[in-house]
Amino acid sequence: MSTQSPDTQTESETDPQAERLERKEERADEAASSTTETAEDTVELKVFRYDPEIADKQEPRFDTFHVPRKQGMTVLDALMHARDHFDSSLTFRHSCRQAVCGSDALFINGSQRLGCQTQIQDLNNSDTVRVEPLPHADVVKDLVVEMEHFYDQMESVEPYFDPSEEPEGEQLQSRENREKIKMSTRCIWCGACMSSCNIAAGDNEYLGPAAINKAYRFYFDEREGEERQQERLEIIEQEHGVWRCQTQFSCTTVCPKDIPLTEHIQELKREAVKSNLKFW
Amino acid sequence: MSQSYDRGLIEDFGRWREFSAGMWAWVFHKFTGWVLIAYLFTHIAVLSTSIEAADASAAVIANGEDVYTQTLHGLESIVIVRFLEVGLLAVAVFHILNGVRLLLVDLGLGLEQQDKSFYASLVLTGAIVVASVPTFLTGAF
Amino acid sequence: MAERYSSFSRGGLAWFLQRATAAFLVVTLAFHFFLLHFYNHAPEITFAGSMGRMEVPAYWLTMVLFLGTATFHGVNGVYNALVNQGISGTPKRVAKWVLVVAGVALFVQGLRVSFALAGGSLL
Amino acid sequence: MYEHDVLVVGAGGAGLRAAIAAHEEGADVALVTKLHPVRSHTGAAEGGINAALRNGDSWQDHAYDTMKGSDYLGDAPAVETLAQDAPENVIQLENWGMPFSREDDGRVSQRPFGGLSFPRTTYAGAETGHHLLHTLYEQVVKRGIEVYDEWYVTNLAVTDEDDPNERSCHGIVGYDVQTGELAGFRANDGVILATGGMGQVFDHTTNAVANTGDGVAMAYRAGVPMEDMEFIQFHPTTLPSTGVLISEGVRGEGGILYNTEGERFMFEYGYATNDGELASRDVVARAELTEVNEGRGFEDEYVMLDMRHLGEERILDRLENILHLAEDFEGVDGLEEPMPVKPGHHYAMGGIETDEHGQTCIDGLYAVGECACVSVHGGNRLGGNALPELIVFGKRAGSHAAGRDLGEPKIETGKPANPELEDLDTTASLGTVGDDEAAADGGLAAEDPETVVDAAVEREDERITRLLEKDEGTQHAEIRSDIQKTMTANVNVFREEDALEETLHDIRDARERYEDVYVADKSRTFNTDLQHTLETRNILDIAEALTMGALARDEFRGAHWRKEHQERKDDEWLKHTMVSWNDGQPELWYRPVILDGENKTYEPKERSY
Ligand SMILES: Cc1cc2nc3c(=O)[nH]c(=O)nc-3n(C[C@H](O)[C@H](O)[C@H](O)COP(=O)(O)OP(=O)(O)OC[C@H]3O[C@@H](n4cnc5c(N)ncnc54)[C@H](O)[C@@H]3O)c2cc1C
Ligand code: HEM
Ligand code: SF4
Ligand code: F3S
Ligand code: FES
Repeated sequence: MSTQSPDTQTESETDPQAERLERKEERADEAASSTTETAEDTVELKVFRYDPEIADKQEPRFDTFHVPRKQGMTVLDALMHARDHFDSSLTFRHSCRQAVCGSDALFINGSQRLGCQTQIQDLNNSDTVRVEPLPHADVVKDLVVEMEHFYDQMESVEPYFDPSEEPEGEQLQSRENREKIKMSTRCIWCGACMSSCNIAAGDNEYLGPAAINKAYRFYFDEREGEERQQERLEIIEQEHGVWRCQTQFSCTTVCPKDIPLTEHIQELKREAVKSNLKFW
Repeated sequence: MSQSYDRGLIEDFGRWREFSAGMWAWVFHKFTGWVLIAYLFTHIAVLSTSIEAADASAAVIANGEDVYTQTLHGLESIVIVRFLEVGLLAVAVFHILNGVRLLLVDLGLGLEQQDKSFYASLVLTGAIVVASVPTFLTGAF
Repeated sequence: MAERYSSFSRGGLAWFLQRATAAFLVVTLAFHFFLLHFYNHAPEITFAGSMGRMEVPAYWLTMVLFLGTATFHGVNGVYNALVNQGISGTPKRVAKWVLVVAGVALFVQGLRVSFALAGGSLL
Repeated sequence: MYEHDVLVVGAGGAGLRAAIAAHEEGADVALVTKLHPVRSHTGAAEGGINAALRNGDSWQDHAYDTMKGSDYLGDAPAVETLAQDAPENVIQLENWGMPFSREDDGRVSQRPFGGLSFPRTTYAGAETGHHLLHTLYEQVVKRGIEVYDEWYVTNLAVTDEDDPNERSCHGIVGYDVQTGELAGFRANDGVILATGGMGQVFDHTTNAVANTGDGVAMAYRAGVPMEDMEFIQFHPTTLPSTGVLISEGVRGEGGILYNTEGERFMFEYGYATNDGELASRDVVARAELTEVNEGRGFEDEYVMLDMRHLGEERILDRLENILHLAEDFEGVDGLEEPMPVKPGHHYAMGGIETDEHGQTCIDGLYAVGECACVSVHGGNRLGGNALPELIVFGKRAGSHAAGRDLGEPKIETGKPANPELEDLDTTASLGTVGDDEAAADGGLAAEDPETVVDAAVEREDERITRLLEKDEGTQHAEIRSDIQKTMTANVNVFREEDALEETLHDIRDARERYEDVYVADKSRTFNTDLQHTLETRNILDIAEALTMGALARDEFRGAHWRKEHQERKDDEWLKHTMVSWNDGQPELWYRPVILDGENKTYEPKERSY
């Protein structure tokens, strides 16, 4: 497919780079002109809008944007397109675009997902995409929800390595032990799990799957020592701890990092029962 | 200060179409549990007629003319009660099957198949109930 | 070690007993249903028939245990459900005592029924 | 006004480490960050952290490899500090619970990485950065260090003496994104900038949307020189649609690259002698782009990376996360299809000029992490050398700001009295368009710190009010997108004189349009429109300095390639490109590289792997 025809070289010193970009642009134009007629080539994006300060947004509503469809387009791409081309006040959190920062957990076509990790073509209904802020959280504006409560729950489980004795030099950890906690360390604090859990929605003090998972990560880290482990168990067992979980599995289903949250919670329940039965 | 908008109850109950298997299992288990405990209370209430019946004479008892037997038979002859009993069976069977599923989940077994085992409980409940309809309804009409 | 022991949070104990009773109930409830709906048909139950069964001590004991566990399981289940819905403070305390009283009443009444059915034979 | 001893701007790996160090020194420290800490882009790092931990390895070897990798544009004192301090800092992370991958004997694992003479890259699965970031944040939580998250720092509060070397920094101006409140933050002992990369200068990057180079631009406008801005690392295998990085591991395991003709071009066209796909990043990136430019690219944009022949088992075992990335971000199944890839911006070697304590020429102003240039990476960063930089220099800056004595720095900062100046040969006008920059009239020089901070808040308040009150004009998104396009077209892997020159005109044009910018969203609540508009201003300043450096440096060194000058010119160019902002006018000058280490001198050698 050598398109290196010499007659394109007429303009003064056109370099291949510029030529390539020109070709690309032509292609894009072509694509664009062909899309204007066929409605199939746009995605209908229905987005929840709300702003406490702007008069006509105080009553929440849905806005519809028609975003040109592209191969590999994610929901986040579509949102960014809508913001940059149609309405710059469209507000949502995002940053990494690669499912590591946990900013853009959203309610997409009825389930909690990361906007950046969700290919539009993979959705059940890929012609109409409904995007809402995470359920069970207060909406600050548009798709932005209040995350403070989630952070508070995360931080309430003492989520930091805190060994019984200060280590000197490199500590050893067995491969098995690292393997044991591996999945639990993958959490990106996106809050999808918490939003999906009915129990967390009903009981504001419930630690929630992500925080319990965090507790799991430290509880099972053999480097911390047994004394600390006992203290951690008390956090886990508290009134609004593991016992609140009703094994609904929604958290596990939505977790974008595939962390087996329910399994971790259940394991901790058993640990708690076991450690207490010992003294019977 | 920023204000925030709380979408309230709509979030809790308006989303049922989007519930996942585990959520339905939870809802059903809850419902069946409550029905069962409510039934237990009525059940004992009905059976309490036996206390009075115990005072009846041996002949009355032998003839089935005591309050206990009369009450039970009276109830059993009402068609609706028969249907309610089928309902009770459904409720009990589902609660048992899903209860077993939950016990397994608590033991860390079959977590990967949790949605399948829920559907299995539903299907099995249906099958058992259908199979027992003849037994439950004999003589009802 | 007393401290440890007392640190057994009620939530955990309740949770555990709910499972333990459930495991027991699987057997008894299935047995109960089978016996009184499939083996003996419900419409054919009579006081005499019930008495005949209840006079067997093992059956009587099973039924009383069945009643006890079911009552505990049911009442505790309701209580847990309320707690999970987030009730706390006074409503929680009220719910707890109402349920305890109801549970005890149910069990006592059930016991009386069982004695009535067992005839004097067990006493 | 908020007040703390030490203020750290940015809570990625560098910022968090600095905050912990300052806290351990006893300072009252606070982090101010536009993203919640765990959202920082450090979390995206995959590969690992270099540190000479084992017998058979030594910090000297690490320093040597780094110097060589930098193409002799790293400063030896910085490079040696990095290599010396890295082991202890990595063990510190381990002691804080970081879940490193482990050997059979329970010690942390290390693996080989490009350009290293010893397998010294410590890693935690393919998510090293994620674990580093979270471990550090956990320690911040443990210490109860105050975090102002979702506070966007718009500017620094610096006095305005004529000579930047005499200025001092007393704080920052923060904008609470959630509420729209603008507030002054006073720092008694120091402000540490740790704002990360500047990938948004390009339209195709592995960097986050938040990586807009704010810290660099703020420091620059306050008078700190930007150093070696033209050195940008382009990664050869990024996904075309999003720029998500496909790790070098795929090629390491035997993945191959081919063009539309089905040719394994790395071999067919002899881009790299024998290494084929395994040649160094810049070589592969240039090869791919040559293929595309010569018409052998798919959709005139990308080439294909194929790993299907490795077999499902091996792929699942070692490259599982690549499958997820290709699937999630490109909609391609790596087991069934080849994956489209193209070069993308990855890392900025240059940044805010600092010494090895992280200090800039402005008193009380520090910079660490990717926004800083100490410089350890020189012309080209080795894989796995950025993360140790974060923790080593983060710690040093944090404790120095909090008052610890680290001795005399060996690296000089600030424009000396008689620098070697460059008169850039361009027809484009540079610098500010209007008079939005208050000239350094010395008015604040003698004032007390509070007044300096208040004055800065007032200035920012005016700027923001102006943007919000304007009802029509240009939207920032257009300007940003134009800059990104021109930068990617002209200042990327291939750099030609005319195109660079043209870019300066494009930037000028964009600057003019920015004069007319307005913010359509009038709300004070979570106004990202406003925030992004402010960021775009930073992108403009950075793009300009970057292009100026690229135009000035007429040689081929490290990641910087010039069509007309395809050789490294050691006689002329063993020096850093510096750009200073003189009251709105960028000025180019040079500072010689320091090749003398503690007890050896690094003699420039051919960089061939
Ligand atoms: C995909 C990828 C893979 C990589 N892999 C590796 C690797 O394997 N090994 C390696 O050594 N390096 C790697 N790197 C490089 C390395 O990860 C980065 O250089 C490093 O993480 C940057 O850290 P930082 O702390 O300087 O900045 P960041 O982590 O980007 O943090 C910046 C912080 O500054 C804040 N901030 C920015 N602007 C403002 C403002 N105006 N006001 C307030 N706060 C602000 C942000 O909120 C954020 O908290 C990789 C980079 C990428 C992109
Ligand atoms: C056949 C055996 C039974 C099994 C295996 C079983 C199992 C369970 C289990 C595991 C739970 C706990 C659910 C949870 O907390 O997540 C539960 C709850 C409950 N059960 Fe049962 N159960 C059985 C019989 C009964 C009976 C006979 C009754 C009625 C008396 C009953 C009433 C309840 C109630 C009221 C709840 C609480 C429901 C809620 O959460 O709201 N169960 N059951
Ligand atoms: S556990 Fe999963 S869903 Fe929950 S916050 Fe962490 S990554 Fe998100
Ligand atoms: S959804 Fe909620 S109930 Fe438990 S299994 Fe997950 S935390
Ligand atoms: S943008 Fe970071 S997780 Fe989606």
